[in-house]
Amino acid sequence: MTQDHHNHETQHNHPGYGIYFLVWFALLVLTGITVTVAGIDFGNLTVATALTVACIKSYLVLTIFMHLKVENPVFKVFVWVALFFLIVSLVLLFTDYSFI
Amino acid sequence: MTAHPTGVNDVSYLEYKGKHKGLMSWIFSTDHKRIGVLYLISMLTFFAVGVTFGFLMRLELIAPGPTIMDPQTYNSIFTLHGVIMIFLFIIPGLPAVFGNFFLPIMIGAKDVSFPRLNLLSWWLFLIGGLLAIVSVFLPGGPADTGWTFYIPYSVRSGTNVMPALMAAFILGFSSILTGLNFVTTVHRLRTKGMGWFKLPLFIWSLYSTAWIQVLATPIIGITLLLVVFERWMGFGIFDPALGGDPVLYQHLFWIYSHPAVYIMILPAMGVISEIIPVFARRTIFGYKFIAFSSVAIALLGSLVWAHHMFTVGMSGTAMFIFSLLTFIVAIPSAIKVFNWVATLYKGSIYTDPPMLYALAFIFLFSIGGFTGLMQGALSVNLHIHDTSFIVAHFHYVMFGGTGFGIFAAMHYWWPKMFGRKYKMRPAKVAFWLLFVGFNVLYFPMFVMGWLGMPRRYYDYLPEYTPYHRLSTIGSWILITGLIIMFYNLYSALRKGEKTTEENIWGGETLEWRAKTPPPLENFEDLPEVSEAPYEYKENDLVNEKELEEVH
Amino acid sequence: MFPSSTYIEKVDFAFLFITAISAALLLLVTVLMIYFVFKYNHKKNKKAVNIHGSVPLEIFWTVVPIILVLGMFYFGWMGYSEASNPPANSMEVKVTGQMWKWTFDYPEGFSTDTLYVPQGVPVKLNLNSADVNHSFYIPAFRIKRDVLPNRENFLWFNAEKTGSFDVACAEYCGLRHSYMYTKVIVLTDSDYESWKKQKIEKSSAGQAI
Amino acid sequence: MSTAEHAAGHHVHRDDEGARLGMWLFLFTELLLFGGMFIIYSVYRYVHQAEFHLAAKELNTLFGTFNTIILLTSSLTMALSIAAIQKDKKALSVFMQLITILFAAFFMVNKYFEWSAKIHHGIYPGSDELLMKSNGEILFFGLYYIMTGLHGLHVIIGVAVIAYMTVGTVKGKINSGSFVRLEAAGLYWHLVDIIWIFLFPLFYLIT
Repeated sequence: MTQDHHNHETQHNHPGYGIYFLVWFALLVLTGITVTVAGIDFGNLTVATALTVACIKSYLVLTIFMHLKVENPVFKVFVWVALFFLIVSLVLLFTDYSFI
Repeated sequence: MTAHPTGVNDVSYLEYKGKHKGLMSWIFSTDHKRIGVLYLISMLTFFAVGVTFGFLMRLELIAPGPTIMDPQTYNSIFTLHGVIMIFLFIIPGLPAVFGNFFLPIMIGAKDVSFPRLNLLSWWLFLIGGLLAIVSVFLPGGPADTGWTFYIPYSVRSGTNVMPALMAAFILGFSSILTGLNFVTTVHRLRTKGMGWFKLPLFIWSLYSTAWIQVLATPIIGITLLLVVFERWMGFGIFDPALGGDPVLYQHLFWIYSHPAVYIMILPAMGVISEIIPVFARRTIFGYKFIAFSSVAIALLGSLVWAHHMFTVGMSGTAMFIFSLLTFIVAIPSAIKVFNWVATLYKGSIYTDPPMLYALAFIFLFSIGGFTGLMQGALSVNLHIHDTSFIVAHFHYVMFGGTGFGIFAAMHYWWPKMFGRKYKMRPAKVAFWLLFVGFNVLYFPMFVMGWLGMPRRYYDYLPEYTPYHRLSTIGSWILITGLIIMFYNLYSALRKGEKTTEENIWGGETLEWRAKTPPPLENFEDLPEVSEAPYEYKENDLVNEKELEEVH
Repeated sequence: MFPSSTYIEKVDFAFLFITAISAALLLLVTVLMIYFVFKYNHKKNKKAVNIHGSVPLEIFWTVVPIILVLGMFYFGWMGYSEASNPPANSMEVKVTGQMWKWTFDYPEGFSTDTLYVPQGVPVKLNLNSADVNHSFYIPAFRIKRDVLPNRENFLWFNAEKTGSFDVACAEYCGLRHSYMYTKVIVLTDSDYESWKKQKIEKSSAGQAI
Repeated sequence: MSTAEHAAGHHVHRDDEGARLGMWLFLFTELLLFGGMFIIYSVYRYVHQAEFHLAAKELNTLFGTFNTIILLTSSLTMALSIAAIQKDKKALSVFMQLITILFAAFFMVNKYFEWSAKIHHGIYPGSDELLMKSNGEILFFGLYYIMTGLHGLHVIIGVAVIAYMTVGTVKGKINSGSFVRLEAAGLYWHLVDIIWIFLFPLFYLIT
């Protein structure tokens, strides 16, 4: 298998500088959106919006800054396994708190 | 590839001379085999301490009323017994000792992916273990909270809870590092031809275990850390006096600690899956089902934690879901048991010590599993929760299961690891003493528990006396067996018959193709694999004659 | 051995049901194991046969246990749903656990350290802890519920026989955990009424002084 | 991790993908460490909604927003430093790493002022002022201090790691042929960023 291969060059090409700036800009815009939205009272939707935006931001960081997009697919599976564990724990825990 | 230092593969890992000499050549070695041996020594030392505490507890309970110690001592001793046995013996027992030693060899690698990290995790293990021991001698006395550290008692207790918590935190870290090392190693370092379905089943179980170690341990890490902050700086997180919810602590504790139960049992199941085909001289029955059931156990095992909390007053929905999932998690274990028994069918069976331990494992683990089902049933649980029934149940799983699994592994791999043979007769005598003593010690606890004997009791009502007495007598038999077993293994190291035979038991997995004891890089040339493990062919049975001599 | 009540019967039935199935399966596994070890011992059976598995067999021993455990789940759940639904006409007593004793506050305003209840009347205990976690456990009634600070728990039972039964603390609570015993004393209706009267008189007399 | 094997004197072989895989697994443990606290946060927030809203008003959204921008920008510079080293632009890479450290320092200074303002007002764990507040508010501030505190600790560790990498880059140990350690440091830094992406709305924006 991969035992002895000398990958002095990582197998994939990292994206150039431009895409990083683009993502950075998007992240700033999204931050602006959450802060603005937080000022408006959406009731329960406020939290939902804030979390959705946070998820989008994380997705951008994970895929571009952290190179998940170009990594071996097994990395993506790993991330999903970890997230799955966390989310399932949270959901199951809430069966004790919110469905009484 | 750079040239090897000369002689790397001429001498065994035991004799290899690296940069350091003497003790240093061990405690600073990054060789996975030496690290495995370091873990073995430290784990067995802690085990001896844990056994002593257990023995003293049984002695105290031989009669009602105070016998040999005061209640405070008793409470500290059961706490330490739990902390030591769980964090320092059962959790590292198989992955860190035999996993470290054999995982790279069995997948045909020279070492794990991160050898230095591996050494670091042993150091953390040692530091954590010493911290737990040191807390005994600090003013204030050892922690008396039980190994579960339930809030609010763990915030109120005036004893040395902090060192115990820190010890558990550090040990958790050590466990995480081992886990991530193993996952990476299995993904990256399998030898040529070693596809996923050619992996030995021990590797499958270690792989599943490693995932739980990586994902679940941090949750208890942070939970214990929060308790540290509460004690130290008066943070309000779980403390009910500051508005916290003590039940939330229990949830977080068990989100880790239930999967941890599978960290403890899965590798033992893997060992059993190795031993049974070897000593039945035939291929394993249902390879894929056993492999997938390991993964299924790791997955489902993460979803059932709240069955430790059926009496805390959870919502009906939570009770329903967690009880149901608890019953479902029994299925993969049942599948394994059935496949093991089926593997005996039409074999050519040798009853050497490893096999005896493996068979005892199946029996004792089954009892542990079945009594687990009883607790999964909600109404029954409300009666037997927190009684000695539970104590009996988890000792059947953790000691009868994992403990016997560790003993099986020791008898199976000992000659390979050290190039010395142990004596068969004392090994078998020790086995029978252990088996009988174990049942005499723990079975009465089922009965007592059903009759209403709560656990963690320093004293008890007179009607439970006969059961307690019987149990204490059992502990003596058990300890006699342990002494004989360890003496036998120890004297094998000193004066046992030397052997360089590669395939001592006639196994088909890769560790039996390496020299005995293995050289630093395990193999001269990395082996190639072309078929599944445990494929016994008729012409492989030629060393039948040699085997006859061994047995 | 223990006072009969329908709840206790349900718990015991669920326990016996699981025990019976478990015992049968354990026996099956153990007997097969021992039989194989002797029958196919290497001395008698020199040559092993490689059998890689059988999918129908795997399905069989996956599906059958699933059905069995679902049965176990059902009986356990039935008992529990009874234990979690106290009748509306229950007599309520407030129970406070603290290191290391129990206090029972009656609706009539007096309190005791031993629980007295009338026979055949559903009793609902409202549980609360003044310090650390405890657990209120009456082995004879097959019932237990944790007593926690900052959280309201309850437990109910309907004692059908008179007598005196042990109450233990089942959640570890420190030094004298194993001595945190008290009793629940079940009296006939008339005995209970006279006991209650006496208690009320005493407590009002106490207040008068 | 190639030097690890050199030091050990045997098994000389390099596996960059394996090293990254190991790093990711380590990140999961970090993720779940914070995940455990997010779980606690969500339960308490669910139980004490009104009090959490009240308590969050005490936090300064401006500080939070400012710090978010700082951290996002430092993530950008970190990513750029890796891209630079791949293109063999050593000076640019070192510069970007230094900028990242600088931003991290800004973040911590900002955090310092924010915390001292709170402590100055008597709001810190165990303070009389805090103990007079409602249960939900005590829990909120307990979580606030622990979560942002632990995050701050991660920032400090990150700075140390990046500084170490900068030295390595200057010395040439990290170069266009071998930069997996810088990548690993980058992954760590981005994770610290992601955690902040969630901390920020949960503590500062729920007023």
